[in-house]
Amino acid sequence: MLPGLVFTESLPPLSDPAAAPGACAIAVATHSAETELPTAVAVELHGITKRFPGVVANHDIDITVQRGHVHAIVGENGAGKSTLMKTLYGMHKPDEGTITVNGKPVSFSSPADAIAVGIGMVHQHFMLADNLTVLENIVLGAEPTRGGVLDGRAARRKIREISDSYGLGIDPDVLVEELGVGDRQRVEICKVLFRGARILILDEPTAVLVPQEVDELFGNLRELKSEGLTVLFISHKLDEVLSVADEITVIRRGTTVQTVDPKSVTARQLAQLMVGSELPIPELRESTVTETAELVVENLTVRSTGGRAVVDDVSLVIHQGEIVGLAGVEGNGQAELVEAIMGMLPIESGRITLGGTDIGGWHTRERRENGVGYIPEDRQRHGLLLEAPLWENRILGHQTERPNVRGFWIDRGAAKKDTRRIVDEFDVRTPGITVPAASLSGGNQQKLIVGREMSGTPKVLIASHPTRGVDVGAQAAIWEHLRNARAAGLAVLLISADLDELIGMSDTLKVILRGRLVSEVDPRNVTSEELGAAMTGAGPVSSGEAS
Amino acid sequence: SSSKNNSSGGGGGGTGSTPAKKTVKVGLAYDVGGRGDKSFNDLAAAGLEKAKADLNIQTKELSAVQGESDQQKADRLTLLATAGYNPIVAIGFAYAGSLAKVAPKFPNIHFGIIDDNSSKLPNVEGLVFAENESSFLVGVAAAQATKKKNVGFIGGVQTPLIQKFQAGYAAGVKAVDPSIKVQVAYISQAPDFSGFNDPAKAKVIAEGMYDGGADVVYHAAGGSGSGLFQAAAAKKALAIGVDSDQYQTATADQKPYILTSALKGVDTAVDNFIKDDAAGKFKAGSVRFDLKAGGVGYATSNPIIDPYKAKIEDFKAKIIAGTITVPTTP
Amino acid sequence: MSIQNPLAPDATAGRTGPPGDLERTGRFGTAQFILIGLGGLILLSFVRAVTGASPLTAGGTVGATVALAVPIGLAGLGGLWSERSGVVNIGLEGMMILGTFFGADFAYFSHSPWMGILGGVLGGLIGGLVHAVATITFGVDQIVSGVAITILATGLARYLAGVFFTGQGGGGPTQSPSIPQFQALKVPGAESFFGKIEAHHWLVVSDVAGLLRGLTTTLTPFTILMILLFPLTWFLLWRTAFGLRLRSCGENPAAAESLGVPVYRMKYIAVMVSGVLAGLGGAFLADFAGIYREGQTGGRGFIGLAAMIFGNWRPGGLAAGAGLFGYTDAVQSRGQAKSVHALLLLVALLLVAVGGYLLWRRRLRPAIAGLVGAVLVFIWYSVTNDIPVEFVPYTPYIITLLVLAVASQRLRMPAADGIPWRKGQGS
Amino acid sequence: MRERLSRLLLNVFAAVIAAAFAAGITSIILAVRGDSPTFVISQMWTYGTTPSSELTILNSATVYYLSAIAVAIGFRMNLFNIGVDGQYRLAAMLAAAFGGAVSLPNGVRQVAIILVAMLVGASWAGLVALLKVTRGVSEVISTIMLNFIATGLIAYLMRPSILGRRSAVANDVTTTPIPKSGQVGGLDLIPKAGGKVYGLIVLAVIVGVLFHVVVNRTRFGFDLRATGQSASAAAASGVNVKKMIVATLLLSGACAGLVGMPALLGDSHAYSSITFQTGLGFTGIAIALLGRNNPVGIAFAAILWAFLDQSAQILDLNGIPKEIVQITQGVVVLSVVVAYELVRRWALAHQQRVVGGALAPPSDPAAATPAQVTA
Ligand SMILES: Nc1ncnc2c1ncn2[C@@H]1O[C@H](COP(=O)(O)OP(=O)(O)OP(=O)(O)O)[C@@H](O)[C@H]1O
Ligand SMILES: Nc1ncnc2c1ncn2[C@@H]1O[C@H](COP(=O)(O)OP(=O)(O)OP(=O)(O)O)[C@@H](O)[C@H]1O
Ligand SMILES: [Mg+2]
Ligand SMILES: [Mg+2]
Repeated sequence: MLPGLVFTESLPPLSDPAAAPGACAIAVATHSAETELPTAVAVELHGITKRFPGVVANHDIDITVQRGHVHAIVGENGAGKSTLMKTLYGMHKPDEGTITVNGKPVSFSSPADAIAVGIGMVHQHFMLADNLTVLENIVLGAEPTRGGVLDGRAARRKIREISDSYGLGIDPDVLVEELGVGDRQRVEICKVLFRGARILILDEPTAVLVPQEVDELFGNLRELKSEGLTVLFISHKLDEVLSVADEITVIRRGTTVQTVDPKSVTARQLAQLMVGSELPIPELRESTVTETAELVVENLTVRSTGGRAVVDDVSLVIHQGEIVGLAGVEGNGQAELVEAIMGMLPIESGRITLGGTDIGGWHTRERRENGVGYIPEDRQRHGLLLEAPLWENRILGHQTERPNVRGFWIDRGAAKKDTRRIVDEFDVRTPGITVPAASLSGGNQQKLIVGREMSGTPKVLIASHPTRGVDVGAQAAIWEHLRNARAAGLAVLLISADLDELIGMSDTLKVILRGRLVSEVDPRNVTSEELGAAMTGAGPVSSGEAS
Repeated sequence: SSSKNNSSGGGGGGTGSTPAKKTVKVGLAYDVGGRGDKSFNDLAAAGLEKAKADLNIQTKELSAVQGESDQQKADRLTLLATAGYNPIVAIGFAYAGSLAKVAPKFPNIHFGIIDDNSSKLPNVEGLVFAENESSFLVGVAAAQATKKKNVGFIGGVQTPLIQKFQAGYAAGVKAVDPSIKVQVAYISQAPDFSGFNDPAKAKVIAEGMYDGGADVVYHAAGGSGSGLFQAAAAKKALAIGVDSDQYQTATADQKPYILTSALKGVDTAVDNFIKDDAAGKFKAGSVRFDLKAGGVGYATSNPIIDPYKAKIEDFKAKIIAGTITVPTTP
Repeated sequence: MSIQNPLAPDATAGRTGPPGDLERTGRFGTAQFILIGLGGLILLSFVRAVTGASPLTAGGTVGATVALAVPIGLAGLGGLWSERSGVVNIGLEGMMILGTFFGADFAYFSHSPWMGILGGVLGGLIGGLVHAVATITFGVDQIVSGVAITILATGLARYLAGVFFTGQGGGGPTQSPSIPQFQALKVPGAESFFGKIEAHHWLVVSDVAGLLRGLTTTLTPFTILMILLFPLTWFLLWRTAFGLRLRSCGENPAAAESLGVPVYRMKYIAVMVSGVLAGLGGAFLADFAGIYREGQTGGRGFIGLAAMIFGNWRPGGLAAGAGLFGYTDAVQSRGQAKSVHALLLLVALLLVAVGGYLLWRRRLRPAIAGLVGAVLVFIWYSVTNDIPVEFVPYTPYIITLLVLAVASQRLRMPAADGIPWRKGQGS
Repeated sequence: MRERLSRLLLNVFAAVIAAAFAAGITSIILAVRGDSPTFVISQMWTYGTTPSSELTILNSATVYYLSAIAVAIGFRMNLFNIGVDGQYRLAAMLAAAFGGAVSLPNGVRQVAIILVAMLVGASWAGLVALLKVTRGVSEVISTIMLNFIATGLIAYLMRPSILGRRSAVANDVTTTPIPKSGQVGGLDLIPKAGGKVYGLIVLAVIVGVLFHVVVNRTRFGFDLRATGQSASAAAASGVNVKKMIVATLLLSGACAGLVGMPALLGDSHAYSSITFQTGLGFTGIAIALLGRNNPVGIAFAAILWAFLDQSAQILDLNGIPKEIVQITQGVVVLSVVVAYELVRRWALAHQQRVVGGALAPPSDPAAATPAQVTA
């Protein structure tokens, strides 16, 4: 991308904004803390280098984090943020460099050492055991015991205390399996606080949260901050970062580029520092909506195994060339609706028609064969065979269609050729099409899926969180593909937790709450705050209330 | 036919450099378990040892493994044959099929096979036993010893061979008193041969039989039999052993309860076969070791059998005389 | 407060269990269990009275049930420990074989059954250690390792038996001499007291007496110790910090590692305990039989594995599975074809009960299936006097399969069970 | 292609390491007992490579191969078919009875017998599938139980009043022997072996090729592998997972049905509970995994296994306990898989290096590679 990048030392504060290409004037963070005692520095990472086979994930990183600050770290996918945080948390040893915590140099050989000096980490991917209760997940490794016996009462008391004082709202006795992502996120935070951590690492905690939940979380963070806790915070959502951080460090290609003050930089400038490109904006151009209804859902009801209506009498029409957005707090029936449309869940009542044909009794495969594309919410569980090569992943979901198969046989040659096409067209960064899907970074995995699902001119695309956890560059590419397909007449059902994406990319926007479609809003004149309110049932959106 | 006229010493045509003993190379192919199985194979080994007293014997003993194929058995016999062993004794009728394939390839080698008489080859001699007759006799003993008119039989694995024991035993019991109840149980079914090696199960079954009213139980269950003896000692009831005189090998606390054992002269058979062959008296076809030939019998080492001996001998005479024919199937 | 809870109905649905509970309990509480047990006893008593198959509830059957169930249960418990830590252990059979050999060996040469226990522990430990090294350190496929260990153990036991037992009165490569055994602890007077009541064949009363007679006259110290291992396991794994850590390795080792839990060490402990338990099962078998005999485990390790799955990877369920198996095995062993035939009536009645329950729960389709099954089994029962003897030894297997087919399966194995784990993998 | 070659070389390398390791361990055991390891190994090699041993090895391997393929079909879809043992025994018994009872023209008869065996094997495995998809019964339990139940069922069916025939002379009950017109002759592949290789070795080869083609080249095979790798992803891709479970178990069972055929049609011509080979299903599990569920790998594993079985025979003759080899077999299996694993790790790191290199770090670490999946 950008050759000749100038690596700079992050501390003392960089005084040469021109180091960043695109050279916009970026005010440099001023550290009042610097004048204070050295102990005001909670964490100092100096000269950290971490190599993996063939990859230098971190290179000569320097970061200083002030006590009581929320310190954000931003960078594109694979920039090395998580690697750095894992180093700080003792999950692996750095190849070079020193770590100083509270003024003392430390060397961790396991997370247990890091926990011992008061560091806690919330990982990018949940680190929870589904089949254990919240309490068990939280106390694990730091169990209160009485005579060797787990002291459930003490643990419960302490969890309730933490939960109450930070407003986490945690019920210790539920199975984690039963929790939605927001709750899981809070359990993760509680886990860290339970251990008495004074330095918190939060790796992309907001990726799966809706705005209200993000606000809640930020409320929690401020709460923590006021208690004197230090937070290291990673996110791809730059406006969030700007709103919550006291300081921001940008990492690019494994090294620190600059540390900036959020008050004096814009999201745009941050994006440029990160990737050297503009911040992409989700938006649709002229309407391409036609009169032809492609996918029609009428009075659809789906029941959970417990008998509750998780999708309750939902009706929905998607025309050719239309993107219908579906907004809702996670766990309100979106997943079930999608799975019912895909034929993965049995429906209780109602009709689903595709181009006028009732497909309610069809199997998933028939639906896919007849032009329904599917970008699943959980790409690793539903979208990929992680251990299979890319070209086999190209076949997945289209194993009865050309060019992947000819009659009964897999057409390897054609499938590989088409995989190469997708890799080129969708800019999937990979050394080849025979590497396993697991070896691609998340964003590239996503691009492969998007490319696959858009191959063979689908009529309908069900897109669940198509850009989740994907960096700004990849996001722009995916949006562009969606726009093009829409122009070609594709009918899209878009589900996303990113409200800006929903608002920007939808022709029609509906809100789902407790399995019911509660309102329809006009994406052209709704703000994400209003939409968020509608999603929580706090009030209908005034504008564009339609049925 | 072949009886106890042992060739004492070198016999005719002694090639021996040794003055008295003739040198023979005997190959033994055991069934699963091999030497040391404290059962059938060990009896064969004992026969071999007996023969050693009179002959200068070089032996090679190979044993089968659980779940092997016929071809592996054939290879074992071939191995012995090509290594120059002659005669070769196959222990157990499981070798019948493989012997039929191997023997014709070595017409100059003499083969003996225990428990099978299906071969018509000129160089194979089948050595079979009238287990039903010995079982009949211990049945007669059991019928006299029972006070509750209730006796039991435990078979290891339900196969025609073991059913022969069952048939003879039941017939013996009924011959004395038809009103006596005979409880019958098998531990497992072929090809699940675990029944020959599950003393725990035999113990449970035996306890069940004793609790169910039996006071004498006979087993034909190989290595599982020790479970029966334990149960008998615990319940202070009687048990009957099989193949060898199990009174001799039982522990002191079990001995008083081992009424007798049905003897199967595998040792005698092997001994005779080797000696006869050395004496140039190999005869193709088959030899039946029955009561008449003294190849089977019952043990009398525990004195508690004494009061019942008269009747047993009585029946024995009748069987030998042919006035009683003992059934072979239940 | 969180906004998530009121919004996501899923989050709070299906919550059960009292607050004092660390993990969700099953659908039944203690009271229900007692009720079911009582109902079962009455049913059994009724069937016994109708069919006259007294072995169904005889005191001796209790002793036999325990004796037959314990080795299976211990193997299953071994499987449970191992799999709760995420390591599949199909080598239980092999570890059990080592347990039979070492148990007998130690008991024989020390003249003490107590040393037999130690032998079982050691024998099993060897097997467990090999499995642990192979699967945890080297990340070998857990099934292959298990199969290999069983092969290895068979060879080793035979080899060592040849070395140790040859020349010892009655011993050899395939069996040991008679070994000293534990004697049953008999409560004085119980035998005759309960025995008398039992002999009357009164409905329920005699059956209870039979049960009590079995419990008071047939259990050895070894049996009691082994039975105690079940609650002990439950306590250790579900009530202590150690247990939580161990189970977390089977659910999500990455999470465990990220909280400083030494995953390798926990897995090592679990797999070694697993071997020890299977070894104890073997030693128990040798003690009960009073002898080591090659092949005496007879697939009990595999049945233990099945019992563990039957019990949904929990000690209580496992005990129920092993108990069911041991009971049917005891009944078929002691009562043979007649008692097994009587079991048909029991099965028919149980199906009626299950069908009725389902009907009450308005689950029509399965209810009807259950009732139709009941009628079919009843017809089978009434038109025959016996069941083919060839099937008798296999009754426990058939019954177990039937129970599984009828009971709906909500099995939940540890989430990371069988997946090789490497340190730092989750980072 | 170069990639494939290097993978092949790696596996060969792994096998060599493993063999050396196993030989080492065995040597230690032997040395402790006072036997010379070199003597033992050379004895085993000499005997194992005689023509007659080669014949037995090839024949045993044929049977092992079929069993292992039956197991591997299940493994490819994450189904653990421990039930091959019961399936093949029941299939062999019923097919033998069928073959002895019907009279069909030569050629047709053999095919019919084989089809019956496949059908029986598939039905017995179908029971497992039925229990799994309708009642959720774990196939591990049901196959263990059904193996035992098959024994009871066979014993029942082998009653002389049903399908068995009590031999007048031998202590055996068999099915009616299949006449010449229903047998499959042997092949004279090994000169001076004093016997013939099972004619049905051809069948094993066909099964291996079919396995490879179906699993790797067809839509069905793709669905099967996809389900094995990730049931959730397969379901989302339109695979009917329940149907796949049924189909896979039926196929596995049908293949298990073939296990008894080479010996039945080429050797014993009748089924006997007492002499028909048992335990092949379990050997199949070890061999399938040793061969990494790959048709070529399994062939090598089967031959290795058969070689060890056969060459061990000679040890008895030299007064060395044969069970040493059982220990060796266990060690071989373990060391082979350990070596595979070590090589796999090495290859993974190597691949990471290659991928990392291809993406020319540090200019773009974003797309670099690690193959480990984060939890
Ligand atoms: N354990 C590992 N082994 C090999 N390579 C690794 C490993 N972990 C990370 N990497 C490599 O290091 C690079 C940095 O990864 P890291 O997870 O730190 O990125 P990130 O900045 O957190 O990206 P994202 O925004 O996707 O979370 C990645 O490109 C990856 O290829
Ligand atoms: N232990 C590991 N060994 C090898 N590679 C790893 C390991 N952990 C992570 N990686 C790789 O590092 C990269 C970044 O991993 P990470 O989990 O942070 O992000 P991701 O989920 O893959 O990407 P995104 O956040 O963009 O969705 C990925 O390519 C991942 O495959
Ligand atoms: Mg990251
Ligand atoms: Mg990431």
